[in-house]
Formats: sequence, C-alpha cells, structure tokens
Amino acid sequence: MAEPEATGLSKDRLLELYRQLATIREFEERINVEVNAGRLASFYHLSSGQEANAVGVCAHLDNPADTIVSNHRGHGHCIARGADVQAMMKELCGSSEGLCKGRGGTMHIADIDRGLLGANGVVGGGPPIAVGAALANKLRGDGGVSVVFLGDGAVNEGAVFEAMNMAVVLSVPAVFVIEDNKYGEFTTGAYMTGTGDLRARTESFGLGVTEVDGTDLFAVHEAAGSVIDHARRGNGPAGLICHAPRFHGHFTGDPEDYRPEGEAAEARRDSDCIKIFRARVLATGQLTPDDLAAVDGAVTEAIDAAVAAAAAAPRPDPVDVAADVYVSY
Amino acid sequence: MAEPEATGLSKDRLLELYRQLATIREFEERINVEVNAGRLASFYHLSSGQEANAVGVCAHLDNPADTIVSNHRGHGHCIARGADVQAMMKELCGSSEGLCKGRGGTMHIADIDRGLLGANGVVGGGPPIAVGAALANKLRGDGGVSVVFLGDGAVNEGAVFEAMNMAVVLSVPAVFVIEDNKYGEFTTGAYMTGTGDLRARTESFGLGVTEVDGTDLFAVHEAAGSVIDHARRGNGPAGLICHAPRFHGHFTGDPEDYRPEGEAAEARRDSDCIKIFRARVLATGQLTPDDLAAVDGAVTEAIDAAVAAAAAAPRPDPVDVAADVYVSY
Amino acid sequence: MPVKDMRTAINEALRQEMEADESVFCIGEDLVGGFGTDCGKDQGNAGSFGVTAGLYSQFGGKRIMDTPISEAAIIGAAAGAALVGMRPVAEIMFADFVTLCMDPLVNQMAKFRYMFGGKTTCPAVVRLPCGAIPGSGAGPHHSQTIYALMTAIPGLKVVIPSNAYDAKGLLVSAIRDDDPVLYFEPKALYTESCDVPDEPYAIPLGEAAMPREGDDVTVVAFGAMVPAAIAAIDSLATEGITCDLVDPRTTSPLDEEVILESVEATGRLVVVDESPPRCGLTADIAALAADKAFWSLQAPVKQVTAPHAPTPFATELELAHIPSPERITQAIREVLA
Amino acid sequence: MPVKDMRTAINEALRQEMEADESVFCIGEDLVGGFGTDCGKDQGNAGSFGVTAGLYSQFGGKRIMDTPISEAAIIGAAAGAALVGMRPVAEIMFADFVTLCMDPLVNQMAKFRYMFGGKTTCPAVVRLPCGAIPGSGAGPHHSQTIYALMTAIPGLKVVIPSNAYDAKGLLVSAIRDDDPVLYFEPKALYTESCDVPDEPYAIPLGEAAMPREGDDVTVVAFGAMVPAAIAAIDSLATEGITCDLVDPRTTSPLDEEVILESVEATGRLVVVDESPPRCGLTADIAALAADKAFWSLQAPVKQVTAPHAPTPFATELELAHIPSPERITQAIREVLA
Ligand SMILES: Cc1ncc(C[n+]2csc(CCOP(=O)(O)OP(=O)(O)O)c2C)c(N)n1
Ligand SMILES: Cc1ncc(C[n+]2csc(CCOP(=O)(O)OP(=O)(O)O)c2C)c(N)n1
Ligand SMILES: [Mg+2]
Ligand SMILES: [Mg+2]
Repeated sequence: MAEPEATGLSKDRLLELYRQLATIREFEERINVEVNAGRLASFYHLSSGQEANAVGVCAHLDNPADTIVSNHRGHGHCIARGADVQAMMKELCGSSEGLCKGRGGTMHIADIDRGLLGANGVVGGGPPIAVGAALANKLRGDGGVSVVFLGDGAVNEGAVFEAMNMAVVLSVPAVFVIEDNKYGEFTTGAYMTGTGDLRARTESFGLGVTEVDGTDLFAVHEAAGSVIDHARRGNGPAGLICHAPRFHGHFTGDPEDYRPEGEAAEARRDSDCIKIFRARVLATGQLTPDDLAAVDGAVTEAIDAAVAAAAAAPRPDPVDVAADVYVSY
Repeated sequence: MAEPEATGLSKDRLLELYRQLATIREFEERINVEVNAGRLASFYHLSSGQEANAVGVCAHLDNPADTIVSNHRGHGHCIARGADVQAMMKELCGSSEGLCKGRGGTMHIADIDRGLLGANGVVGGGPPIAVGAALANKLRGDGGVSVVFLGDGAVNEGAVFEAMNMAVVLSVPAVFVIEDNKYGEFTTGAYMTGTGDLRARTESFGLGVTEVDGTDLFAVHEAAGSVIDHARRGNGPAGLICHAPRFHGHFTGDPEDYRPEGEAAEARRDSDCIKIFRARVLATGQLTPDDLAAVDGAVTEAIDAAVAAAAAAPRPDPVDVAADVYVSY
Repeated sequence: MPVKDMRTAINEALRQEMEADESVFCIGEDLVGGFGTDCGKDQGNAGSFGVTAGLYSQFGGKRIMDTPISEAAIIGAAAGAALVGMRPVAEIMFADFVTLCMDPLVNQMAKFRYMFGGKTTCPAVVRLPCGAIPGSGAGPHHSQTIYALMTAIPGLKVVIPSNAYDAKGLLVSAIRDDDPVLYFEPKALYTESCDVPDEPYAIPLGEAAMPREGDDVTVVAFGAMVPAAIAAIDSLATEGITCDLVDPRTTSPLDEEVILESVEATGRLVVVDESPPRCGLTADIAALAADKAFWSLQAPVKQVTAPHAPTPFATELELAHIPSPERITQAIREVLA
Repeated sequence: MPVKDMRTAINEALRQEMEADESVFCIGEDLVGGFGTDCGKDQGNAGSFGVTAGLYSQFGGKRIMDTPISEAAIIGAAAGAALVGMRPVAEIMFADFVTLCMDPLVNQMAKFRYMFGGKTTCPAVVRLPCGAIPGSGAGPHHSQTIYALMTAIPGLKVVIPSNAYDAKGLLVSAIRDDDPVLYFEPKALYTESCDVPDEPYAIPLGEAAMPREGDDVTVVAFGAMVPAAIAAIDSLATEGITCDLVDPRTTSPLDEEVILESVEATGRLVVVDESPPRCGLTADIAALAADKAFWSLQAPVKQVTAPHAPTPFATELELAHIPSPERITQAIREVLA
C-alpha cells in the first residue's frame, strides 16, 4: 500500500488536478506550435511552468458565488476555473463560436457563468475588479470569495496598491495571488520592486501573505486552501505569492534577448511543476504510470480535438462588428 | 545667560523661523476672516496648526536646485519656501498681479524661480512630479533634492505608491513629507489606511521614514534635516511623517459635522506649534517677549499690507482668458 | 407639484431606487463623512455637495460606504460588483478626477460586454459632479465637464441633466439600466429648482427634450448651458426671433432624430457647450448636421464653447470662459444674418 | 536618399536629439530590457516595437532608463523633470494605457503653464504607439488611437505622423518644443518605408501636408488612414476623379488654413479616421468646415470612421472595424453623387 497521507488528496482528486495541469500545459504548448506554424496570427502570453498556481488555487473555489479575475497570461487560470478548452481555442482563433464570439481573444477570455470575470489586457486592471466582486460577496453574504491573479510586474501599478488597501478597509473576501515568475516583460521583478521584498510590502497593507513554491502543486494547494478559507470566513482579504518560472518568452515570438542563456531550459529541467507532481504521486504510489498515461492520452485527445474544432469553426460575420456593445442603445 | 544649545539655532535663525510660522498663521487666519466677511469668494484649505511642518522642512532647502511640490493645503508650504505673500494674496483674490496672474488661485500657487513647483488640486498629484524633479537633480548632479508634501488621506492614491516605489528603484533624492492631520476631508486617516501604520507601510517601499511631532518646530527641523541630508547625499529617497492638527475645517465653510465637538478648540489650546515654539524660546531665553512682539508686529503689518494691496490690485482682463496656454501655438 | 432643487431630486432618486432594489448601493469618498470619527452624529457632511444626505441614516453602512481616496479602486470595484449583478452607484467627487479612474471606466466597464462576447452586463452608475460654478473660483482642477471625453467611448452611456425634474427621472433610468452609465451633475445647477414629483419616475435614456420651440434657429445645448440658452432664446423672442432648443439630456445614446428634424425645419443650427471646443459635443452635433441635415442648412453651423484653455480661477476670467447668454444670442444672430 | 521605415526614423530622431542636447533623456517600460538580469548583452529587447534599439549602448542608463510598470509615475516624473528644464521623452507602451496616466497628462502637464500664470514651460514628449495593426488581433486593450481624447485637452500638443519622413521631422520638433507634446506612433506604419535623410531636420508643428492634390473632393485623413486614403484616391484617379488629400500631421495645433482653402476649392469634404465616431477628429474637422467653409460646401460632409465599438480581436471583425480604402472610395463617390 502507498501513503495517501503524503498528499492528503483522494485519487480522483489527484487525477483531476493532474488533468488540469496537463491540459494547461498541452494547451499552451500547442498554441506555441500553431503560432510557429503560422496558423495563429496574434501574440499569446503562455503560462507553461506556472500551471500549479492556477490549479492549486482554483481547486478551492467550490462556492457558486466564487469568482476569479485573471490577467494577460490567463489561459491557465481559465482552464483551472473550468472554462471549456474548445470554446477557448476557438476564441484564440477568432471564431464566432469562441467563448467571447472572437471579439476578445487571448487576453479577454471570460465565462461569467463559471465565475470567470475575465482575463485582462491591462496590467493591474484586475485587482480593483476583484475587490468589487468580493464586496458583492460580502454585501450578499453568499460565502463567496473573489481571487485575482497578478504578476510580479503588475504589483507596481497604482491600482493594485489601491485595491489592496481598499480590500482591507472594506474588509472584503478578496484574495490576491501574486505569480512571481521573476519577469515583467523584459525586466526583472527584482529591479522593479523597490525593496525586492514583495511579501513584506504586501503585508504592510494589512493583508496576511503566504509565500509558496509554485512548482509544487501540493504546496500551492495547501497554502491556497488556508488563504481562501481565511477570506471566506469573513476575516478580510489575504495574499498568496507563488514562485514559478515561465518557460516561454513574455509572448509568442519574444526574442528573449534579455534572458540569461539557458535559463528557460534549466527551468524546464529542474522546476517543472508537472514533473514534480508526477514524481511525487508516483513516489507515494497514489497514482501509477498507467493512471498518468491515461490522463495524458485524454488530454492530448482533447487538445487535438480543440485545435481541429477551432480550425473548422465558423468565422464571425463582419456585419457583427458593432454588436453587443450595449444591452440596449 | 540663556541656553542656546537648547535649540542649536542662532537668534537670527530663530527669528526667521518664527517670522515664517507667524506669517503663515496670520495669512491663513486673515483669509478666514475675509471669507467670512464675504470678501473672498472661493473655498480655501487653511493650514493653521500645521505651520511647523512647512517651516521646519523648507528651512533645509538652501540649494538653488532644491524644489518643493505642494498640495491643495499649500499656502504654508509656499510661504515657507519664500513665495511673496503679497503676490500670493493677490492670487487668492484673482488679481492679474497674483503670483499666477489670477489663473490658478489658492490650489495652484507656483513660483518656479523659487523652486516651488506648484500647489495641486489633485490629491496625490504631487509625488510623481517630485520624483521627476528629483530625477533631474540626479541626472544633473546638482546636489538638489525635491520635497513633496502630501496628506494622510492622499497616501492611498495609487500614484503616490507608484511614486514611492519608483523613487526607490531610480534612487532619486525625493523626500516625501506626509502631513498627518488625522483627516482627509471628513473621514479619518485611521479609517482610510488599512493598517493605520503609515510608517511601516511607507517603509515597506524601501524608504527610511522618520516620524515626528509636527507641533514641535524643533523636532521637525531636526528630523527634516537628517532626512533631507540623506537624500541630498545620494542615498535615495526618504520619508518624514509629521503629526499636527488642522485648526480649521477641511475648507473655509466646512460645517465640520464629522468632527467631535471641541476637538479643534482643544488642538488650538494644547497643540499649537506657535505657542509651543514661543514657550520654548522664551524658556531658553533665546528670544525675549519683545523679540517675538516685534516679529508679530511686522507680520501683522505685512499681512495687512498684503490684504490691502490685494483688494486694490488690478483685475485680469477677460480677453486674456486663453493667454499662456502654450509657449507657442 | 412640489418644487425641489437638483440636489434634492438626485437624493430622492437615490433613496427611492435603494428602497426598491436591494442590489443598489452607493460607494465613494466622503459620501457619509465621519467614518472613523466619533462625531456623535448619524453622519458627517454627506459629501462635498450634500447630495447623499440622509442615506446613511436610512440605509446604514452596507448600502452607502465611504472609501479611501482611491478613485481607481472605487470605480474598479463598482465595475466588479456590477459584473456580478449588483447595481453600484459610485461617485467621483469632481468629474476632473476621472483622470484617475479612466482605466476602469474606459478599458474595463465600457468594454466588458463587447469583449466578453455579449454575455455580461455591467449595471454600474458613476455620478460625476461637473463643470464650473460661475464665480466660485474652483479653478483648473475643479471645473471641467469631462462628458465629451466619455461620450467618445463605445460602451458607456452618458447622461447630462439640465434641471431637477430630468435629474431625478434620468438617474432612475440610469440605475435601472443594464449598461454602465456616467451620470454628470452640472454643479452650477445643484441649487436650481423646478417641479419634481415625489414618486419615482423614469425618463428614457436617448430621448431629447425640447424646452423651447420656434421657427428660426435650432439651438442644441447641454447641461448648465440649457438655462443659459433659455435666457438667450427668451430674450430674442421679444424681437420676434424664435428658436427650437434641443436638450439631448443624454449624449450617448444621442437622440439624432429630434436634432435633425429640428434642423431640417429651421435650417440653422447653434450648438452650445461649456467645454473647450476641440473634439467636443458641439463639433459632434455640428458634424451630424453637416452630414445628415446638409441639404436643409441655410447658414454656417456655429459652436459656442469655452476657449481652448483650462478653466481659470479669477471671476472675470472664469466668466469669460463659460459661454454667456450674450454669446449665445450673438451666435443666433450670426446664423440669421 | 536612404530609405528607412518609421521605426528607424523615430529611432534616428531620438538618437540625434539625445546627441545634440544633454537634457534629452528617455524613460519608460522595457525601453532597454534586461534591467536586473544578467543577460550578458548590452540590452534586452529594446521595447515592444524595437524603436529604442541601440540607445542604451550609446547613451547608457542615465539617458535611457527602464521603470517599474507604473504609468502614472512615469508620466508624472516626466512632467516634473520637464518643469525644471529637462527634456524627457517618455513612452507609454500602448496608447491604450493613457487611461493610467491621464492625470499627469491632463491635469498636470497640460495645465502647468496656464495655471502657473505663464511662467513655466514643460518641454516633455510622450510617445504613444497607437492604433490597430490590421490582422494582428491585438484586441480591445491594445488597438485604440486615443489621440482625439488628447486633442480635446487645452495645453497639450498632438502629433500623428503618417510616414517615416514626417515621423522623424515631427519628433525632432516635438523634442525641441517647449510645450508638452503627445507623439502618437501608428503601429501599423512602423514597417512602412520612404526616403528619410540621415541628417536631423525639423518639420514645424501645425503645418499640414498635402500628399495628393486634386479638384473634386477634399479628403482629410490622420495617421494610418493616410496611406488608406492615398490608395482610395489613386484608384479613383484612374476614373478621372481627383482629390486633395490633407494630412494635418498635428491635430493640436491644427492647420485650419490648408483644410479650409482646400474645401473652398473643392466644395466637398470627406474626413477619415480609424477611431470611433463620437466626439472625434472627423467630427472636429467636419464641424470646422460646416462653420468656416459653409458657403463653399456643395455636398454633405462625410465621416469615415470605425463603428461605435471597441476594436475586436478576430481578423474579420478587426478589418471591418478599421476604415478600408473601399469605404473611403465609397464616401468620396457619395459626396460627388
Ligand atoms: C497597464 C499596462 N502596462 C503595460 C502593459 C504591457 N505589459 C503586458 S504584460 C507586462 C508585464 C507584466 O508582468 P507581470 O505582471 O509580472 O506578469 P507576467 O507577464 O510575468 O505574467 C507588461 C509590461 C500592459 N499590458 N498594461
Ligand atoms: C484626486 C482627488 N480626489 C479627491 C479630491 C477631493 N479632496 C480634496 S482634499 C481631500 C482630502 C485630502 O486629505 P489629506 O491628503 O489628508 O490632506 P488634508 O486635506 O488633510 O491636508 C480630498 C478627498 C481631490 N482634490 N483630488
Ligand atoms: Mg512576471
Ligand atoms: Mg489629512
């Protein structure tokens, strides 16, 4: 017999978490392939390497009133929150069957029915929105929380500070998940943040902050659990900092001139949250190689299907260019 | 013989500092009289009670490259920085001989030749400007510093946080002087600032912060000296928090419904920086009652003259309404 | 009918909509006052202009809440709360400060529905006291109108009432509307009164009013310029010159029909706004006529606006900045010359 | 003459003005790249569009500096540095993000000189890559033009080059100008080339260009719409329809004279901009003509713009959003009908 205590999660749960990790990875890597092959025209911010942040956090959002607010690097958050990958892939292709009818694209994926209040093209645009959703949770007393994902570059936007302070003052169940991948575009977080001590700075606003290794899904899962629980119980906002590398450039096509030679390859080798997850569950024996292979197969199939469906999906009609600007006008 | 060590300042210096304190007080109180008498039409943010902040800080700005950036409650800062009180009073009356030709008024007093980069009607508008002026100091290597005054309400504006962080990142000689008078308009700073611990929050950006009793000119003077010296020597930005009450409402005409009964009267009685200054210099014997009376007399005369000059000053010509929008157009 | 000033009319609309719908709440700076103090009263000053007086006593701190001085967070929070179905009414103390919350207004609220594929609504209202109060010397940072900038933004609706009656009915509609609405309150009109029914009523967004009817010239005016235009028009009436006065009431959506019908009838158009002239509402209306009513136009289309300059402090300059009835009269005469 | 693309032309203007004047410096996000890393190279990516390539190697970190992602602080700092006599050239990575620094632009820089009594100058330049790159799917937050909003603001100057030659000469003037200048760079044109002299030259702000001359219609177009208008006009020339094409190059100040003279000669006007229609540049120009060239006008003034909608992501929708040469051709035909 294996040691299930090692993770404290059931086999079904582990399979589901793994499915999410693998789906995000496959989704992102396939976009990269499609872009390189010239089959996708826009620029995409891929989250390979950071999957465990999204999955570990969203695993705790089981109240229908829970919401997340994502950012430009949002595919992983959306998938972890349960957005349909076919509808997402169609959106990335600009199909009228895309999750946003092809009007938003990669940086604006939203699925209001799943409490996904939108990726965001504006760095730092999300946190105030999450404070508002959390305020709604509080006013309604529905037990929901609102989680916002932001990067280690976004933390220096004024609106982010305002949001943190206001969340504390209004004591709303907002959770700020800061994904530290060491870069904001081509510049390091270490350079951009005065003290380099993001945790102390965030805490000084009056938020308890937990810092965690984002390459370890179990660590993220556990920490996110307490942080979200804290907010859900009405104790006000909280913060979580997840450290995990991004494997790709800032966007597809980034020449990465600013990045030390071999840094990304090294991260793929030593700091891959999926490898780490696999090693862990195999070591504890909770999952077998066959279990994992089965998920891998299903995931590849799902993404294959999504890519194929997206390629064949209907294109928007140009006459709809100004549809849905208003509910009524 | 008295004990000059008690303050460490020469008699001339003390007389000058007292002249500034008394000038600001007289200026502000006279505006209040003029408003109540219906002779001034706008709304004015008076700084009575907070004079020592302005005077104690500006006393150290002896490099011609030094600048200050003020806020809506700026009369005191301007006077301490050496702006002409007649030209200021004319400005407050909207005369074309006002410091800004009557176009800016109470919230936009500026005197670029004295390094006074403007009061500001936008709460939190000043700090980024000061960072820019300090960046100029650094790039030019002129030994100057830029000091910005902001309130305990302004500290929650996003631009203020951005400015603090950027000042640290670019390591510029900017000095943030936070005047804590316990209110932002009709709401307390304690309510508006998440933790209530403004010092810790400011320090978390990477600024050393000194906190001081703003009713004690000598304390402000000393603390401001080291803080400004720190920045001037190229050690990056620094902060100073001065606690001192405002004697008036937020603006002239404020009904002050939000203020506990008697709070202002108590502050006038027990926390008046001018009374405290007088008691101190009289106790040490550095100044005599006659010395102070002479200053008082001169100040009253100067303000009388300013009020009279302002009342008689020429009015702007309406045809100039669109003059000076551009250098050339 | 009871006579009320615009401040009271707005207050009444807020109160009645809050009574009618639990999801309506107010958020902003100093709407209540006294948060964190022990002022021994139910509330402090109730805002810079007293518009929110009494709401805290009636509804408490869960329905009307003061915030830190953080405009971006206030409007961003309103956006987020509205996106999940609440009906926030946020206040920006002076319209001049939209400079600090343009992102949640322009990039977030305005674009949610479109960029999310038509699947969301954002029923937020933002109240913005705007414009100059002639003689108050509010100066360059406390006098701007801002509404033309917002009219330019697809996804936002823009309301500018010109009297207390409209102010109430339009705010009721704005709160009930499922799109984000910027509701501008011309500060100069807060103390102006007219008949205002006690009961709630809604004036549809997108329907112009026509406070004066005439034959010779069409005058279109916005907000605080409506009373100025009425003064100008009434003075000319004694000379036998009569004008249609169109008050669009909302600039987005805009009631093009009423404007165009009037211009087609009169053949002459004067557009009046207290904002500076470039890329503004007056140009917008003039251009509309130059396209769609071109064949009816019998004279140059005149715009009466502030100069291309910030709003000055000194009373003489401030009065020269704001279009006066005299300038409107002169423009009407010009298009008739 | 050497052929260069607009990106190179802008880079050259920056380099030459930095060489000529010690007080010129560049500040923004990722202008250099690699700050804080040990990338083993002189610089990283040199901006999202490579416009600042090579400047760090030549001038070092005191003349070109990367900042935190803090637009308000960047532009506020540019304002402060300019107020004390430096000549900062700040970049906002995408014009869409002016929403985050409207206050230093609109309430500070723009108003300093006026509200301080004409005693200060603020020689700051803000560079803003703007507009859509057709087919790039940049979407609602990375495609806006914004320049009309800025043209509305008294105190700001607004430049919109339409080709590499003008881009260089206008940027040189912008940097040497003592007023704050917003310099918009239509992203769609970065890779468009034309003859650009190696030596520095200045094109005065406020002087329109006339890239096409004709008799039948006046077309006024801005930025990326100038090449689209040229395509439309050239295609009509084969039918014997000839047009004046006015490229204002700067919208504030605006060269009213050239526009009005042309309209007086042709009697017909089409105005083209890729921004949405309300309170925009096309309305501004149309209204100008409807007032000051009214008696010459022989047909309705047509505006060709984007619809009143955000910029969509999908290529088909994006292309429907941006005015095409076909739509311009059609508008020209309409005013001739
Ligand atoms: C307001 C704003 N400024 C700048 C940008 C350009 N930009 C896009 S992503 C990015 C870096 C963000 O860094 P971080 O928050 O660390 O997120 P990461 O990309 O590392 O996931 C920047 C500067 C933007 N989209 N919005
Ligand atoms: C951006 C902005 N928001 C709101 C206001 C309105 N306002 C003027 S002063 C003030 C309070 C400022 O408080 P604090 O910074 O403590 O300065 P104090 O008035 O106490 O000197 C407010 C909210 C403003 N002028 N600017
Ligand atoms: Mg990052
Ligand atoms: Mg205060």
